[in-house]
Amino acid sequence: MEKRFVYMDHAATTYVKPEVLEAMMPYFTENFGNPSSVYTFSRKSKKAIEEAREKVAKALNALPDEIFFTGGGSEADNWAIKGVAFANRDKGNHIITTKIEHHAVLHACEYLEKIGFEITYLDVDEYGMVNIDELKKAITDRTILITIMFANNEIGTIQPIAEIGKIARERGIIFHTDAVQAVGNVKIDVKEMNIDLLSLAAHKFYGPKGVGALYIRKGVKIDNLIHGGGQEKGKRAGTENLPGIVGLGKAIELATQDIDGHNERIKKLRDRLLNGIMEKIPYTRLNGHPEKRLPGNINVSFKFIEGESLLLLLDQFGICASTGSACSSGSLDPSHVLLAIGLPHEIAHGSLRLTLGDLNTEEDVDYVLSVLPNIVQRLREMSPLYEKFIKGEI
Amino acid sequence: MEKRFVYMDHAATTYVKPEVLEAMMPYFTENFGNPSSVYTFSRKSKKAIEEAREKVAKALNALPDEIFFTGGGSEADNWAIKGVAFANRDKGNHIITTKIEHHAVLHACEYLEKIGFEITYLDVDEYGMVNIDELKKAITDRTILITIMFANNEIGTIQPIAEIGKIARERGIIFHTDAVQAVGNVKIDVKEMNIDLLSLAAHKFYGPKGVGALYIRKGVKIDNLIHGGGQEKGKRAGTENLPGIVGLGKAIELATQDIDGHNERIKKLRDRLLNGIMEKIPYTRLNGHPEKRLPGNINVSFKFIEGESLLLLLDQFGICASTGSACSSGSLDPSHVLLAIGLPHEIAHGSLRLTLGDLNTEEDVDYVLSVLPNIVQRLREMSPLYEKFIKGEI
Amino acid sequence: MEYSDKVMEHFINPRNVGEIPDADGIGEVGNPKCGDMMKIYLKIEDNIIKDVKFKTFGCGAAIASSSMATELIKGKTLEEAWNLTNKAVAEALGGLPAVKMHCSVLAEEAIHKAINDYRIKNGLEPWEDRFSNSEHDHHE
Amino acid sequence: MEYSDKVMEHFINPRNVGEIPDADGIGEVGNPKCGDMMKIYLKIEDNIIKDVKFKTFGCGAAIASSSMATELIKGKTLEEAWNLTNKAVAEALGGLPAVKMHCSVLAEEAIHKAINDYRIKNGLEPWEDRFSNSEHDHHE
Ligand SMILES: Cc1ncc(COP(=O)(O)O)c(C=O)c1O
Ligand SMILES: Cc1ncc(COP(=O)(O)O)c(C=O)c1O
Repeated sequence: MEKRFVYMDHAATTYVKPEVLEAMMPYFTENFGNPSSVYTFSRKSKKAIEEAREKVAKALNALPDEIFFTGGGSEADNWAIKGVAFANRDKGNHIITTKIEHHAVLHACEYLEKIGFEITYLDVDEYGMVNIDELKKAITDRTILITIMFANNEIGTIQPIAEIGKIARERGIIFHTDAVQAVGNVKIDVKEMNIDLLSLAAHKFYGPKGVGALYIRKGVKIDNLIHGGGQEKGKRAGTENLPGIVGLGKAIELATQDIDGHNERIKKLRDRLLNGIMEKIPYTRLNGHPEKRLPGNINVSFKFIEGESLLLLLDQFGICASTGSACSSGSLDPSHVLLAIGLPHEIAHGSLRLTLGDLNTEEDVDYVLSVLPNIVQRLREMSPLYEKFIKGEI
Repeated sequence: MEKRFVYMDHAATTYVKPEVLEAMMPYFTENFGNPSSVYTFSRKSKKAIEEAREKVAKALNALPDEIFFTGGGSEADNWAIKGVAFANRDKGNHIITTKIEHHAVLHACEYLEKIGFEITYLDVDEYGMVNIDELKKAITDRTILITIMFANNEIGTIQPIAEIGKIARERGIIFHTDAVQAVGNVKIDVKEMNIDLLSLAAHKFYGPKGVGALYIRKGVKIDNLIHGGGQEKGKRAGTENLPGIVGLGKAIELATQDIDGHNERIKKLRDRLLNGIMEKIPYTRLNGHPEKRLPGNINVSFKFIEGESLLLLLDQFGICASTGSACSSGSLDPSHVLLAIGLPHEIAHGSLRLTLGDLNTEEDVDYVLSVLPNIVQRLREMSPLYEKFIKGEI
Repeated sequence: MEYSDKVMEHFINPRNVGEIPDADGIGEVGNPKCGDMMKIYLKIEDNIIKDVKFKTFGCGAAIASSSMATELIKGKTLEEAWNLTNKAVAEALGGLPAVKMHCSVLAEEAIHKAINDYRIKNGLEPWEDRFSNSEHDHHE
Repeated sequence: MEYSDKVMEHFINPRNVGEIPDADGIGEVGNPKCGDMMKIYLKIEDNIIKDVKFKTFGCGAAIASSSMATELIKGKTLEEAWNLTNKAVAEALGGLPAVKMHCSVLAEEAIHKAINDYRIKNGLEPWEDRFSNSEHDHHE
């Protein structure tokens, strides 16, 4: 097969869809007015932002007044967690989260831990699922916040958010979910699911980078993370990222208008790829939940090889992918998510994440299937672990 | 004169220059790779960000390693102030600032005040200038941070930053300056001026909204504001706003390549407009420093009239401007800056800010001069205060 | 905070701007410190408002409220004028932003003051309204 | 963290991959838990490294370091091979990212182990190096 460019890292970031960019374009050089200004010229800016807010609200079944734009997913996560912690300290200092959260949640929690909050990091099972009984047991009368991600960015596992929301609501505890990976892939209804706060980021669903949103249910007590001007009803200061917000609005509209259809298409591709991998490459394990997972997510571990070298060889063939190996990031340990689902370090190092999205075609899948098995085989033949395995030494 | 569109609110926000937008364009749909990824495709993204970082560093005479991108000026201000406060609490809890800071600084300080920090809000003189002796006197051995803006957004007054920096450095106190209005208008050299932290925002110098930067001198102890992924050397989490950062880089390069030439042109226009206003409109006072002010800034108070109605009438003639009247913002008090320089409330309500920039021409100035005096006269004729004044009752 | 077309129309072409040198009743309310002040002049004949003028220092909403309120009481009896509420003024303007509702209150208050000024000058008891006992502390 | 062209070249076309079934010295270092493990096989004649092969489990830098290190010692005396430092390996590769320098250390260490394996098998004293007293705690 001829070499092609195959982008299978949609969970890292997506391109901006042409329709989205088109919607943004007038707001750079033409309608650039500061939405807070008095003159007519700036009304277009204000209107554009309010329309985007309505689109986000609609996508989540929230009220427009409950949507606050941020500079991205990490800001939304930090705001939700620190903002609730600081505003509700009089009620308690205990927060419940999981071991598989994104670092934006984990490190925000660890920061709070350093300054006197108590954090429970729930275990997950081998599929990355939270145990509802353990969650219930973890709740104390000092618990002020439960923050559990909607869908995991590495292994794609989708949590029982509605169940968690119900428990939190019954116990009067604020519930935040990091839905950065879920928006556009899972149907979200913040009212039905009893979600109090929800983070999202445009660049994960074909919107621009550097813009996100936090849904804050009316009545939730939360401090500001960024103080200053009166933008966003006084809750998030800073001149609005006008084109970014317009892009986010357009992108979420597109991403949520036909989730079922989108998922069906992506899942079909994903399953073709996954089945091919499992068939063609021995000593491979699928990470994450077999069914309750994001439609575009594949996370597999190839025994005896290391992920970074795998990525580099895939890159030689034009394939963009990701790994949970520490060697790809210069950190000391492999992905905390893979460790949390119980993978031994050496298996975690051999993980490959392929996340499919709107850029991908059947040809892409077949191309990867024509390339990947050889690459894995080549690395195995280079691997002293594989040698030992073949010789029956391990 | 024929009606025209005259944008004189460049201090609120600017349009994105076509060259800047052009530089950004490839990073939305083409080179959209996540800079943190391993594959070749994302190297363009990483390179683009590092180039932008070098441009910002060059503009400030900083090292690229000292530049951290943020989601805007307000985030940079909040990060600087809260980050330094939390990281240096063991050394003290006292912060010195001024009464005329932007709300991003003031409200961040007020937040810290609520949680146990002590803030000194320095007075300014009638021109908006900080008194160096008062600053010196305010310093205690618990002072951990001095945060004083480079140039004021309302009245344009430029502070003696190098002097303040010298004092702070001598006393071993961290010095932050909010240079959001200064970049592109004043020559900045963070080394020479002994600046430890400096905030800037792209949309004030013909770059995109929603992106800014914080310069952090090597060695300054500062906590993160946004925790999470390892981006920005672990100091500011979140997938980088790639096109935004590229735009910021291009914009700061353009804005600082010929500050003298730019200022000369803008000042000439500004002075033509200011002189015209002072000549044609009686009972007018200039707010801010007569010389040490931003080249494009005019801030005047017209006695006997209120600013919002003035803006609305200017808007009828296509002129975009701003006011410090509370009536334009729905807040209770007029601008804290105008009050701090000693204006009585009723005079502060009659203020008009015209900020000139690259969009403006001599024709614009002449047009404003043909329209503004009549508008002021019209509002005065409607004003019971003016009636009293004419009748000698006040 | 955006003004209705009606507000803008009255702001740009305010009716009844001016003074009545020999006014029968004058009402002045508001405080320039707070950014708005309104003065209303009435010419009254046979209990009917024959003419009305205003001067206003203030924002767009204050000027539009003055204009609309004076239009609404012109030719009316004093009782009818007295009963004009700020809500009616705001409604006639197609609504006012919440933060600007006080401007319509100012108009109601100014009319009441002007009517009572007339009544007192003519030896009549001033009528009592919700502002009677205290200078309305606008913005304080 | 970006690799030099030389690193990429050696990673993509690694020299000396494989086993030597009747090797005279074998050195294995690293730990799969930490993401890298390296095994070096030496064929030695008259104190000269006649052949060398490696197998590596690890990242691009680990594989490139193995390839470069084996190239650098092929045909050399044992003393020369012993004196190959990790820095020399990294330099020959046009540099390694700071977080990847340990990969070149691994290569130096594997060569030392293989040489000492040969010496011990031949009844010689093993040479002492900076790794002698402790299993090099890579990543721990
Ligand atoms: C002096 C000053 N500081 C901070 C800011 C805040 O910047 P941004 O609105 O981009 O967050 C502004 C502008 O709004 C400003 O003029
Ligand atoms: C689950 C999850 N949460 C949070 C984030 C952070 O979003 P951002 O990088 O846009 O700040 C990401 C993506 O990076 C994510 O996948």
